[in-house]
Amino acid sequence: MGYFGKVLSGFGSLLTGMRITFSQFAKTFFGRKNVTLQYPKEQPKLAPAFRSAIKLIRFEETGTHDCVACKACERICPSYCIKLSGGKVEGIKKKRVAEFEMDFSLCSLCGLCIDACPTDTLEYSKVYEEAGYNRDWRVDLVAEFREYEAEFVEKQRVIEEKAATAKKAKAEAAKKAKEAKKAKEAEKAKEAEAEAADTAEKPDTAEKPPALEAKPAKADAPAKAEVPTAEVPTAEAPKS
Amino acid sequence: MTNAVPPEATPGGGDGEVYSLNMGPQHPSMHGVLRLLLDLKGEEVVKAKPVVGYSHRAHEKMAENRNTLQFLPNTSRIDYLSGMIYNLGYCQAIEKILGIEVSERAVYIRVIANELNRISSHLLWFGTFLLDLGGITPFLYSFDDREEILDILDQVTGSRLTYCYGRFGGVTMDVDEDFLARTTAFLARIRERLGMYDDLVAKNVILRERCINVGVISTEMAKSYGVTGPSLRASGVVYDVRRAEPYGGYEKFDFDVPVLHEGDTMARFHIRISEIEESCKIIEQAIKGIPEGAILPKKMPKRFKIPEGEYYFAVESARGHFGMYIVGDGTDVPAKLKLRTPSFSNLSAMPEALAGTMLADTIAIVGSIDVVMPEIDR
Amino acid sequence: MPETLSQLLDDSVLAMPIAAGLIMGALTINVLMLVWAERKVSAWIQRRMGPTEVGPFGLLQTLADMLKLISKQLITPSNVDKPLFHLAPLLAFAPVIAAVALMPFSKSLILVQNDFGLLFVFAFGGIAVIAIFMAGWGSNNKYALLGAIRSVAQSISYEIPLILSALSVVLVVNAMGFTLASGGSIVVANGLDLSHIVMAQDQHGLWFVLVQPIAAIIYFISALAETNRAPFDIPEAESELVAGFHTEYSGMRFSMFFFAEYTNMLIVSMLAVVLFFGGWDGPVLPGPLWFFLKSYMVIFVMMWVRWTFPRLRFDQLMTFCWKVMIPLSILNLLATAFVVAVL
Amino acid sequence: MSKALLEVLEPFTSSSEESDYGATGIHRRHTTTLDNLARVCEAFLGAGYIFEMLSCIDLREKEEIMRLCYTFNSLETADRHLVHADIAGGLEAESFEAPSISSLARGADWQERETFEMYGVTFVNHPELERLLLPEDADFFPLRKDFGRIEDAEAQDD
Repeated sequence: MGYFGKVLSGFGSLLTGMRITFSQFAKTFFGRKNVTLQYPKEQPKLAPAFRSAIKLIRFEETGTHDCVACKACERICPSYCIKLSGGKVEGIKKKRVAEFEMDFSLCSLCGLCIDACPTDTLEYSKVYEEAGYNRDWRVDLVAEFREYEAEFVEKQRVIEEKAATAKKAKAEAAKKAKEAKKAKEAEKAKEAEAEAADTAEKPDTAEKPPALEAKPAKADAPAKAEVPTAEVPTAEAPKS
Repeated sequence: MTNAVPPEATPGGGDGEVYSLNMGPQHPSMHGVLRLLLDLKGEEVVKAKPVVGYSHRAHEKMAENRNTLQFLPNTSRIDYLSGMIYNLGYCQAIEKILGIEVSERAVYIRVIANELNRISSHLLWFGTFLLDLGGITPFLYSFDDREEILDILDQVTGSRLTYCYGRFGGVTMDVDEDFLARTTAFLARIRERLGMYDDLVAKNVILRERCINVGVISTEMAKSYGVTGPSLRASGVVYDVRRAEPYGGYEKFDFDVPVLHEGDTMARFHIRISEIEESCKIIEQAIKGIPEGAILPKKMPKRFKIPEGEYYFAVESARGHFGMYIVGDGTDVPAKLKLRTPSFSNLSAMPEALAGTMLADTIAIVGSIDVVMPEIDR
Repeated sequence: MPETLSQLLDDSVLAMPIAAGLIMGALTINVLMLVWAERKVSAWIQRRMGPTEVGPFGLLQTLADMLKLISKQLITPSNVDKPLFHLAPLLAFAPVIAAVALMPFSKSLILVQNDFGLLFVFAFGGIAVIAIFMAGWGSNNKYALLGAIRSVAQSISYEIPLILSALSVVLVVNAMGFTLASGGSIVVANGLDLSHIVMAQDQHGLWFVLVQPIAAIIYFISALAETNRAPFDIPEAESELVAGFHTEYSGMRFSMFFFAEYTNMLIVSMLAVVLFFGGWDGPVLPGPLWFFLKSYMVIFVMMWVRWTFPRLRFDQLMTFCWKVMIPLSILNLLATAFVVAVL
Repeated sequence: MSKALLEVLEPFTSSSEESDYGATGIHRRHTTTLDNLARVCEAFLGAGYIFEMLSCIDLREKEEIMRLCYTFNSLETADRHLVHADIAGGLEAESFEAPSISSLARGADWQERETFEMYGVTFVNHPELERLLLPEDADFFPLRKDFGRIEDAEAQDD
């Protein structure tokens, strides 16, 4: 490839380049297709996993959040942007958060607080136009839940009372069952003495009903502490 | 960083021919906040002195004041262009120290995420490199492609740049069929586009004139400076941490380590383009072989205490060998965490590589080694 | 009946102001359109949309930009060479207007009829270099100075192939002895008269791009370099020199450079149309419209080139000029002369 | 790791032990003195290793030393060697000095500058030992353990 060959092949490569840019030009100009998103007019489609500032989840069952002010998020936060306080609330056993101040201008959206949360009451919000006129961007996350708080406390109190009575009942039932069992065993022993073949069936049938009664009560109590249900009838059914 | 003209930059020998030019940190083509103090003789660079430190954020100090988990969000901010690789690399280091088992599915997801991030980083480099050479259009084409990767990663990690996707033992979120389908579609797209870039850019006579035999880094020089990554492979050394010290499941995948011997800007260009192809190959295999399973271990400790001792783990970032030297003292706060970043070593070779080049080449060479300033300053 | 517009205007005292006003107005509109077109073309090439908000299709965007630039404060950096700094934009601005006046928009629409129009256009083009150098030197800025030095070297070098390729056309026109029917009388075509070049193509129905294809390509490439357009935009290579010679300029002064740059584009493309594409020659539509359509097509190609290629390095640019362009244009000229002599 | 290299290193190192690569990422750990540092470096570079990293650990409080940590790695097969060199000096020590290896491995140039500004270790015979990342007028050593402790900052805030 001599001098002219070089010039010609160089020229050819330039023409190839121009062909490519023209094809792109044609795609936009004649094909009316461009890749721009006209932002304020069109909104971007947010991914389901989109991470923005955190917020407290409003659980459907209770109509409010489930923050128990354990401060796990405050401790894990690498930016030290969470400040919360709270604790014992009059009337109920459960601890509740009183203040949950979050400085979004510091938050790095790492999600460690969400991982750390024992009651899973934190999630990412879908706010993406995060802009403001100053740097002070401290948000009280529980603000929107305040008005529900009294209602929730009342409901929770009722639930806890019921749970307490249920527990009492369960304890009594267990006591009774124990006594019954003892009685049965005594009986069984007596019967065993009398008749060796009949013993297998009888204690089984006698033991079952109290066991059934005790089990749901036991399983329900912690479940309710985590996700307290507003409408109790379904939960009440096995107890009554 | 105050003295505008250091004593050695003043005209030498009294002939008044050498003058100093201060490029950056505010300059259209200085990547991030790099500042170059150039001694010029006409258009020829007599001496180049990089001045760094404008985005120093004390990551190493922060690591000594946070527990291991809290340092996690920092990792993807060391090099914001391949944040995923750094993030997952840090997770892998802690996992190796503590002996945490990572599920097979999480390993595959990590590989896919890593390689997608590598492609996006290389695409960004491609665009900005062309921008440095005055070609504006390829920049937008490559950003269009990169946008697709960001969208794909956004879908699963929830953010576009500073991912914080890894957790010790796995990843935060599982991938679904849609993600895999989109990734497969993207691979087809990027392969087609690479053909286009080849015609538009790599074969272009102007680019070839600008790149061939410009900024040659010899093998000896690269080794002495500890240059790693594509810049080292363009200088004829087959060294890729993924191959040399396989980590994070890379030993299961079949890929080549591209290598060229010219050591010039064009070689570095071609290495990165071939690396995009290799990454595509890895992702393809990972998508094919991704098993079902959990993405995080069921039971995890609350605190990750580093046993007393010294540890060094490296990963291959988009720019080269990223090493973490961790010293543990039995608590969950590292006594020392040194980040050995590739751009730091790569840029330290620049004064020698730039001497004797033209002013316009300076931009091309600094662009071709692909420095990311926050990674240098840390 | 005055034959050309210039003769009509010669009769009036107001001739000068009217002509100047016409040119200024036309050029301003032209620059506004060109900047808009540049932004749109680049956007479409890059799969974007370009300006859409101000006016229909964003047509008024440049007007808005211009208003902004006019209303901006004129900043004079403290250590500049004040006379040079202030004069440079004016000097860049003035010759381009003069050059446009020489263009034959149609057979009768010529503002200034001159027998040596071609030479005048090149002469006015030469003044622009001085303006750029004044701007670069006066700015007291190293980037500006580097840009100015590059610009001078580049413009002076590329003027040679530019003129040599135009000369090939002049040679063809002169030596072929075209006779033109002009206003009832027959004249022998004068290759340096712009309207004669067009008429020579017009009457024989043969555009000179077919006669002189190599000259046309050389002319186009040199014209890109003359107007500092990519891939030859080395004087203002933003990746190394920030903004080159106009780094320190802002507001209206900057927009005057901008104005000159885009008008320069128009001039070289008009000259290309005159020399190679038959000027106002074309069916159905009136002459001036054809003239502008063709000019804008040439400008479109210039934009297309700009948004496709990376930039050359300075020494490569000079090598390309002296080792490729000038030998080729001389060869072309010699070949033309040989062919013309034999015929 | 070749036996030959070990033999070369033997006279210059006071201790040399295997390390569990799987758990620590380091193949072998050596301890040397400041006087022998250059020899050790020469031995590694001569065997085709590259200088990978220089770091420093502030152990002034516990052991009255400033510990320099060098790693050398082979590019062909992963073979990472960690070399310790201690500089004596407690919390009150005015200065810490160590020989520069930047003439042997040019990559050490910047890393030594960084260690200098972060820990205040002066590298003798370094071509231009000045601040790299921090402002030139900075008179503190940020990565020393007694700099910028959170408790101090909190005390200041209060």
